[in-house]
Amino acid sequence: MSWFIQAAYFTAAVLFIFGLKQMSSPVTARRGIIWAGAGMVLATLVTFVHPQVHANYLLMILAIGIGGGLAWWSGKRVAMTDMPQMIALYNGMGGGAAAAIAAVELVKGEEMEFVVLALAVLGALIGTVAFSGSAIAFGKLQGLIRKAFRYSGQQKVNLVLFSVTVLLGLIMVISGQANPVILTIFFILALVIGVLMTLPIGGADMPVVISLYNALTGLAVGFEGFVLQNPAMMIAGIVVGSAGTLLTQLMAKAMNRPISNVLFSNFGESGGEGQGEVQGALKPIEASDAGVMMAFADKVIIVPGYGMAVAQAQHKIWELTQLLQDRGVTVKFAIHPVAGRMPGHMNVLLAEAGVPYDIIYDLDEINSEFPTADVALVIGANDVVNPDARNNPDSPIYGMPILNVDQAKNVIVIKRGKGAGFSGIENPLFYADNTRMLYGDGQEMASALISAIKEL
Amino acid sequence: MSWFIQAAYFTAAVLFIFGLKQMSSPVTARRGIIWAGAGMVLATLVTFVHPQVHANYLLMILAIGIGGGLAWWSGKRVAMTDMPQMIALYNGMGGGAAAAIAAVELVKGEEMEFVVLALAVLGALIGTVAFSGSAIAFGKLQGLIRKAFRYSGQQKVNLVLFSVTVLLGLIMVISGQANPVILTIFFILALVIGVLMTLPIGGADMPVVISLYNALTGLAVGFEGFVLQNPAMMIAGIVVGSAGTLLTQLMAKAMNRPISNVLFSNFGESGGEGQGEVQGALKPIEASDAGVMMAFADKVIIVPGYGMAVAQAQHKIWELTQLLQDRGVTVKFAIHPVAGRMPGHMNVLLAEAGVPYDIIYDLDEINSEFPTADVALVIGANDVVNPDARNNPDSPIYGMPILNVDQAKNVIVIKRGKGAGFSGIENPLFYADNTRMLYGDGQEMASALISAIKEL
Amino acid sequence: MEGFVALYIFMLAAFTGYEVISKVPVILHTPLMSGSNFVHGIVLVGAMVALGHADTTTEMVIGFFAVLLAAGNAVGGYVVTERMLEMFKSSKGDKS
Amino acid sequence: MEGFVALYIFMLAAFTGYEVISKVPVILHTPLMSGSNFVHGIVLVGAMVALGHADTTTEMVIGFFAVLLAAGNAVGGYVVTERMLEMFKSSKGDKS
Amino acid sequence: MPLKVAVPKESAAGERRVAMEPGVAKKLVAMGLEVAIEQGAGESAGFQDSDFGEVSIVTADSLHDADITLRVQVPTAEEIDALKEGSTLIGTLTPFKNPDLIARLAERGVTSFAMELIPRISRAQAMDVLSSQAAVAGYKAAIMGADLAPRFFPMLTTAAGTIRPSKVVVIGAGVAGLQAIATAKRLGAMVEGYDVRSATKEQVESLGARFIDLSIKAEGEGGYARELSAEEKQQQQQELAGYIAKADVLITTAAVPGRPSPKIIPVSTVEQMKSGAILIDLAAEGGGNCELTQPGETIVHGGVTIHAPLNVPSQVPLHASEMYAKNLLNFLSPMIEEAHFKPDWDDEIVAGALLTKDGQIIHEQVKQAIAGA
Amino acid sequence: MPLKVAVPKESAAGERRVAMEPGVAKKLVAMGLEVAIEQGAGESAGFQDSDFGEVSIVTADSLHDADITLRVQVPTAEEIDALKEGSTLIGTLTPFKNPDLIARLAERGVTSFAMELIPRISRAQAMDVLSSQAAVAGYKAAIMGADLAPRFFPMLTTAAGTIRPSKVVVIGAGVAGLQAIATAKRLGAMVEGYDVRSATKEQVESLGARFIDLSIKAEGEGGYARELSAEEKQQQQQELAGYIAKADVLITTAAVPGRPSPKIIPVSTVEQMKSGAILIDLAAEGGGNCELTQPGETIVHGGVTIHAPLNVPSQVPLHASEMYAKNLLNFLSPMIEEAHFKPDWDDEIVAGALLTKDGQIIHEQVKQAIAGA
Ligand SMILES: NC(=O)c1ccc[n+]([C@@H]2O[C@H](COP(=O)([O-])OP(=O)(O)OC[C@H]3O[C@@H](n4cnc5c(N)ncnc54)[C@H](OP(=O)(O)O)[C@@H]3O)[C@@H](O)[C@H]2O)c1
Ligand SMILES: NC(=O)c1ccc[n+]([C@@H]2O[C@H](COP(=O)([O-])OP(=O)(O)OC[C@H]3O[C@@H](n4cnc5c(N)ncnc54)[C@H](OP(=O)(O)O)[C@@H]3O)[C@@H](O)[C@H]2O)c1
Ligand SMILES: NC(=O)c1ccc[n+]([C@@H]2O[C@H](COP(=O)([O-])OP(=O)(O)OC[C@H]3O[C@@H](n4cnc5c(N)ncnc54)[C@H](O)[C@@H]3O)[C@@H](O)[C@H]2O)c1
Ligand SMILES: NC(=O)c1ccc[n+]([C@@H]2O[C@H](COP(=O)([O-])OP(=O)(O)OC[C@H]3O[C@@H](n4cnc5c(N)ncnc54)[C@H](O)[C@@H]3O)[C@@H](O)[C@H]2O)c1
Repeated sequence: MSWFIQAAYFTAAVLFIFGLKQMSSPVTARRGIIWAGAGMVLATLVTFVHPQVHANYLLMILAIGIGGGLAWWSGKRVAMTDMPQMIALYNGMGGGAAAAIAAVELVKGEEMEFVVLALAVLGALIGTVAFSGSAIAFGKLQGLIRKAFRYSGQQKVNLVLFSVTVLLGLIMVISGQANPVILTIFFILALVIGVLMTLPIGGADMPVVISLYNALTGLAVGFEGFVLQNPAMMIAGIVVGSAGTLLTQLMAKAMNRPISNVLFSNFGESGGEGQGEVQGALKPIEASDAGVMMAFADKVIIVPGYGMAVAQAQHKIWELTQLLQDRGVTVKFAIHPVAGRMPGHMNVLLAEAGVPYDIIYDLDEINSEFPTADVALVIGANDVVNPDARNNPDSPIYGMPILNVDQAKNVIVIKRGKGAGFSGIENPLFYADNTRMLYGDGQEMASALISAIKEL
Repeated sequence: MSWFIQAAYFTAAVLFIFGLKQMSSPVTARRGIIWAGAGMVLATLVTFVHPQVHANYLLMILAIGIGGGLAWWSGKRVAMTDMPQMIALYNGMGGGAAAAIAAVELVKGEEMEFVVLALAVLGALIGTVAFSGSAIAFGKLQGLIRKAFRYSGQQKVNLVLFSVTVLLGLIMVISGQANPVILTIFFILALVIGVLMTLPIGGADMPVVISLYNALTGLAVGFEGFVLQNPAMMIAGIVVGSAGTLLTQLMAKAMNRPISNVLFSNFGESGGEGQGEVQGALKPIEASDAGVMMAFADKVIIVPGYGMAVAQAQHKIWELTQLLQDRGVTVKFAIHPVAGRMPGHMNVLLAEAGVPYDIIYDLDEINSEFPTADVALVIGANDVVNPDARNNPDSPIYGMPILNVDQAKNVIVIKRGKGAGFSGIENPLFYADNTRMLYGDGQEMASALISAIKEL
Repeated sequence: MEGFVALYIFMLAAFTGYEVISKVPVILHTPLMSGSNFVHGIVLVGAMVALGHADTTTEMVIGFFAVLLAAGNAVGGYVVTERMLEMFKSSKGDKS
Repeated sequence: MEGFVALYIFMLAAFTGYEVISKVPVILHTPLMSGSNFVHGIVLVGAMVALGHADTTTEMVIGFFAVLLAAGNAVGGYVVTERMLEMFKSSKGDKS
Repeated sequence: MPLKVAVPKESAAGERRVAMEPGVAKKLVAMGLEVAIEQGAGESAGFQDSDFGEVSIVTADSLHDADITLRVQVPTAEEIDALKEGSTLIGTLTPFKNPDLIARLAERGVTSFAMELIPRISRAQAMDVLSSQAAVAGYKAAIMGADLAPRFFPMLTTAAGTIRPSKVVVIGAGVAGLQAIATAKRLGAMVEGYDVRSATKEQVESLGARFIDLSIKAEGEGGYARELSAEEKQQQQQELAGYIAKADVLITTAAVPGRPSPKIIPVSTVEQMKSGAILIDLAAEGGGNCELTQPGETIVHGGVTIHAPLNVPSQVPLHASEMYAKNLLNFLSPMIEEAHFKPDWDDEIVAGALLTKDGQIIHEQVKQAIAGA
Repeated sequence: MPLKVAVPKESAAGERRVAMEPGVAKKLVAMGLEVAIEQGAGESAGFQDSDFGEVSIVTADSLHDADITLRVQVPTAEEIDALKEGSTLIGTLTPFKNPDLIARLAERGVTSFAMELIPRISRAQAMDVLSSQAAVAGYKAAIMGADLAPRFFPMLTTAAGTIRPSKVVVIGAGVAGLQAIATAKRLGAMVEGYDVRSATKEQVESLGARFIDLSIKAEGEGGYARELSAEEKQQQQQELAGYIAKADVLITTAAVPGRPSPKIIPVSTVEQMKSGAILIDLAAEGGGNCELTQPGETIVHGGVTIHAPLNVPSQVPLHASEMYAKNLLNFLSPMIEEAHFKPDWDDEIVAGALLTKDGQIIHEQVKQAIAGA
């Protein structure tokens, strides 16, 4: 390879690494994808003059045009909420490509070193599984495949299939060549494994699984990079493989489930919850997420209730407020007339924390402002933000004026669990589409929000 | 090289990286050095059976015994305060070793690839400079070399010398072989450069310079690793080179001087300050440092004064206190009878922040406790902790009872600058050996301490 | 490239990948997944090489699909990531 | 090892070194400097190789010094670092 | 002719409140009512006649033709006689204390509502005068305690020694008790609270005060306290005495709906208290929580001052009136439809507060009480 | 025979403090002195005779042979005559107000010290009765303000509407003023402070209150305020009036050492104030800061209550006595050497406070004042 091509690949690899690094902070994320994009363009262009590339230019351009064009078109028009399945789709395509590269090299039947052959076969297996698995993930999320496909002994069948496939791979590696029949069976089995692994999984676990396939595709790409002696592929693939693995773990952790749980025994068991979400379920949120949401908001309204008093979270909440104010966010406190357990309960606490009077508003003053608030942060309030008081004539609190928190663009509710308020009734606010539950003690969660924002 | 040796080197490299990673957090630092040590032992043992090693075993063991023995002995008995110069010494030895390796290889005169030769020469240059430079640094810090050696045109002479040396190196690289005479001159010049670069530098800048030489040695080692095709050396060397460079920058930043400043124009100009320290100067400290100090203390006494009131830092101080308490640190507040500007000034503020009464002590109750405190944190107090009131009969505040903060093991003083207290007089506490100044607004510094401790 | 060098590169790249991600807020999980999905779109380069030296029709067909899929990965990954990261555009983001 | 592979290793190792250090409290600056000083004591391995295949007396003398110095670097670096890190021994350190 | 709402000057001795405030007057006018206020009615509360804006300020005599009369306290017999037949009277009419006056209201054909009888359901919180006036009383009790005590409430480290914070104990953590706790806490005292209802533990702690956890629990119906049995009382007194002995200021607010105040502090406990200690008995209205309490008086017993003020809200007349008037407004406005008085008689709030109508005493318990009397 | 220290019951009208407290008594005994306290001397401050422990409790007559007499206020002529010749008297003797009594002390051959004349240097802070009693007065002023006001101090959002916080303005941010600011702030009021000394801006803000920044600055010697010129006064009054008009409670503490209190609040300003507003004039002792102030009285002018209490520290007698007694102890102890009274007459503190000795009036200014009178 010429010095020039090598240097270009090297640059691309560096750009990818820095791009990914920047993507891991909200402040620089946008710059990150642009850097990585530049690396990609550079690497692609340079490949046209790669010494091994000597034919099929037209086909190549055609394929890039079709594949890229369709992807562009679909990527541009997909709704924000459908992003996960698109990621699955594109990821599967990458896995497929890696597998196809392996196929070409294996079909070619050129002599390969033992290690290289092994990597080629391994990459083929992983890439194919990621391909078919991602396709199924796409299908399920997109609603094309609806039924959760489950039967007893599933795990065992998968294990047998997997063993056979690995065995076939071993045969090829040890024999030093890829018998076309074995190769075909090998690929078919790998496709089936991907399908069978993914079919039983429910909607809630999908993001984790997609992330896993993403890491696998990265690995496959890295392995094929070794096969093709292409360092840009090698490095980008491995970096993604490693980063993706960590990310999968983090995502599983954020869902409060050990990764093994997601991966094996409970695969798919929470499918029901996934469905529930659509009808309005309690949707938990991480403090770090909630923190970013508020940090990038223009206007935040904080609604404290009895729970803030119980948690003695007033000082933290004020610190949070100051942090947000420092970032230019407008923060207002909305005090309901009967929040807490005595008249003026919230006032006493906010005054103790040093919240100035001029950002404290009562119900009449603030209620019209909720629709313009990006985030309403409800901390330990319940009855006073219960829309049933407005909407449900059968409710025991019907007729009580409430803070119209539900009209804010996003609602974050801090409470410890499913505890009811003073009146002991359910609160539909918590099930609303725009509501996320931040479970935990008020003071601890306020601290967590503070840390999250400080980290930005 | 056998599979076995390769694997051992690989393991050593991994251990080094993880060791360094652990060393960058106070919690795991001790484990880190042990991991790295294990890597070192492994790599060293395995080298005895390295295929290229086929002679001089006795010499080798002798050299290791002498070098290692002396280093062990000196490392064990050196006083804590003399650590920096020991690091310089050992670092210089590493640089010398790298240069010596290059010398052996160059003297051998075996055919080398262009790149390899270039790396060998570069490593030789860098290693030699680090060697002689570190030796001078050691000499100066140890007090062996006392005079700051400076003359006009210093920079120019260094530049000329450097150019000549590089030229000689180029000649060798381009000619593809190392003429013994040129090689000798090359090494001598490199030694001289190290000496001349380091001589004019004053004590205060030394740590930064040592860190720089440390990074350089790392680089040299890495380069020689390429020459010897030894991946453990390669990776360890480059990792240290890169980490050392960052560290040098961080250290320069912590001293509030741009690195270029330390390296060129002002090299040595702050020598005077270095001397001043000995007689008792204002010694600044970083919040992160102060935070760690308190986090690992058993007992911290906080002494608030008027400055805490001005900064309205009481809430942050209470948060800091809680953080420390969570870590098992005993925290007490010491309130001087006339702290602030009205009777009970501090009480009002601490009560506002919610500090419970039972950790608030007055002068009579707490004064005997200072000698047992690991850290006394003075925030915005001045007159009430002025030892002159006790020691200096000429002082206008002589006879006023004071808090004996100076008897604590470490004192951290938060104030904005050199502002005097109510009485307008100097405070010798700030110049005491065990005092460190944390300059900045009380509230901001308290926040910074909080962040520092949270990061642990 | 000899096996051990490959191993070193693998180790270092894996470490790099891990470190780069290690402190990422939950809100970035999905964009980051998408972004890394885009990065392995570099498989396009490999696919182009595979197609570029494909000789038989089988090879060419497989190679064609490889490039098609890889291009989809790269382009789709970029577009989707870019769109997701739109939301961090706010000028306020640059403050801290 | 070909040049570009070396460059890749260089780049990745440098990146790794940088990332590993990037968030270190000031109090650890000196111990960390000392610790990395110890790590480049690995030059001992190179010095041993150099001495181990030294043939002429000159080579042997230089090689001998190389090993001597390198051993000093490694051992001294370890001892000093270890002593400095003593102060983080407190059992409380393990809490957070 | 629009509905005429009258607000007379309160005639009860020592009553400084008034059943109107400028903001509420404005809202009533906006609802199409005619509002007439007696000259100088607001003066003792800190309102000047001119503060009321567009409202007509009239002499007492010109109020007799009003359709709705708003008062703080129950009117005297003469005042009742001056009310227009068929008109409406709203106030804290304390029917169980003044059965004869209620009977007279019925006779006069006046429709009357007692604000304090409004059921304490969520929807009625905005009309709950018990809560609003108890909040005032609780705040004031803490201020009185600070004023009467010979000591500082907060801790103070000064050149002349360190002043230890006062210890304030609050018994009965209802609306008033919690407010007293919060206020004493603000002033820097070390506050402990006690109540028989176990839900109050969390509430007391939510104000940053300590809860005194005795073995006595006495939850009654609907979250209110029930009366204690004799043994329970005995035990409570004993356990409490230890805490009370350490108090510098003791504020008692314990009450059981519809019963005389429980006597929680026997003479023996008072005698264990420090000299210079202060006892503020907010329960004086119901007889007081201390055996020595003489409602309306301040006595000193062995160095302990026992202050048992009556009608405490009237001592913070401006804000107490403001809250009371808002309660009235919230009660009245649903009954006004296009400037006409059209109550929904079936509504549980209206029904709960209604005393007399069409010449009859409607309220069941009141009727029984009057029959019994 | 040990030195005998006597503490009589205060005879001045309304004085509830006492010049001793148990802790100080214990320390004096530990120093080898004999301490005798008049029966019931501490009662009005909240101390029982029994609280004083080992100290002898005696009748007034048994105090006449004391070597050192400690008092809060200056004794009456008869009390002076009863003092032993050559004995020592320490108290706040207000020599400029009672020149004749001082002359009498000199005649009787009593060595006397006026605590309030101790120079206000750093070392003497622990003996500074002006500071300690001003701290008490400032605290109490805020409590009195809260007690007299017809409103809540803090903000309160309740079902019966939102109560806006009271606005408290404090004029004169010396020791008392700052303490009043802190206390009102604690109670939740919105507090503004004003003083002519510019250093007070930071001090007021350090308590979380707002500083009223007028164009008048008047730093005098040693950081104390100087008297203002006529124009300055005029301007100050005008600029302040706007702020005062918005105040619910106004606390004035302005004083200039050795001069009558500055009249900062003219009648016109009072007339601009809200009805129901309260003015607490802590400067009453020196004539008051308000033109309408009648020292010792409470008057109402156009809805504004002007309360001008005298001897405010005596209203928090227990802690005020405690601090005063500690001030005395800190002053006395350096003068006691092995249970003998051996003052260092050259010490600036001793010299500064000394009024009479060996039959002479020593204090220069006092001598002049008496000569002038
Ligand atoms: N203000 C008054 O004068 C007064 C007087 C009496 C009654 N009330 C009544 O009290 C109610 C007040 O409403 P509100 O919204 O303030 O409170 P709420 O309806 O009682 O709800 C409080 C919520 O806070 C949560 N919580 C409790 N402790 C917490 C902690 N440590 N950290 C985080 N969350 C915690 C609880 O959920 P989890 O258990 O799941 O955490 C609960 O759902 C109204 O119904 C009102 O009528 C008011
Ligand atoms: N308590 C009383 O009753 C009373 C009354 C009158 C006078 N005094 C006198 O006041 C003094 C009190 O002593 P003290 O030790 O409390 O205070 P101090 O001696 O006045 O010292 C305050 C220190 O705080 C620093 N500071 C000011 N603002 C700050 C901020 N925003 N952040 C951080 N630091 C800040 C200042 O240094 P920088 O400017 O460098 O930051 C200053 O050195 C005594 O001399 C006492 O005699 C007391
Ligand atoms: N549902 C609503 O909207 C609403 C409205 C107002 C009040 N409330 C509830 O009602 C509770 C009581 O209200 P209140 O303040 O009018 O009560 P209250 O004035 O009747 O009684 C005061 C307190 O005294 C306590 N007490 C009674 N006997 C006692 C004894 N022997 N020892 C100690 N304490 C004793 C009671 O538990 C009560 O907390 C409030 O705390 C609140 O939770 C509810
Ligand atoms: N050095 C020490 O140790 C020490 C001890 C005690 C007090 N001091 C200082 O002395 C200051 C004053 O002490 P004080 O409280 O006894 O003062 P004070 O009682 O004499 O006066 C009270 C306040 O009134 C202010 N004032 C005077 N004329 C005014 C006017 N026309 N308008 C507005 N304000 C006016 C004064 O500036 C002063 O702050 C204290 O604040 C303190 O800083 C110092």
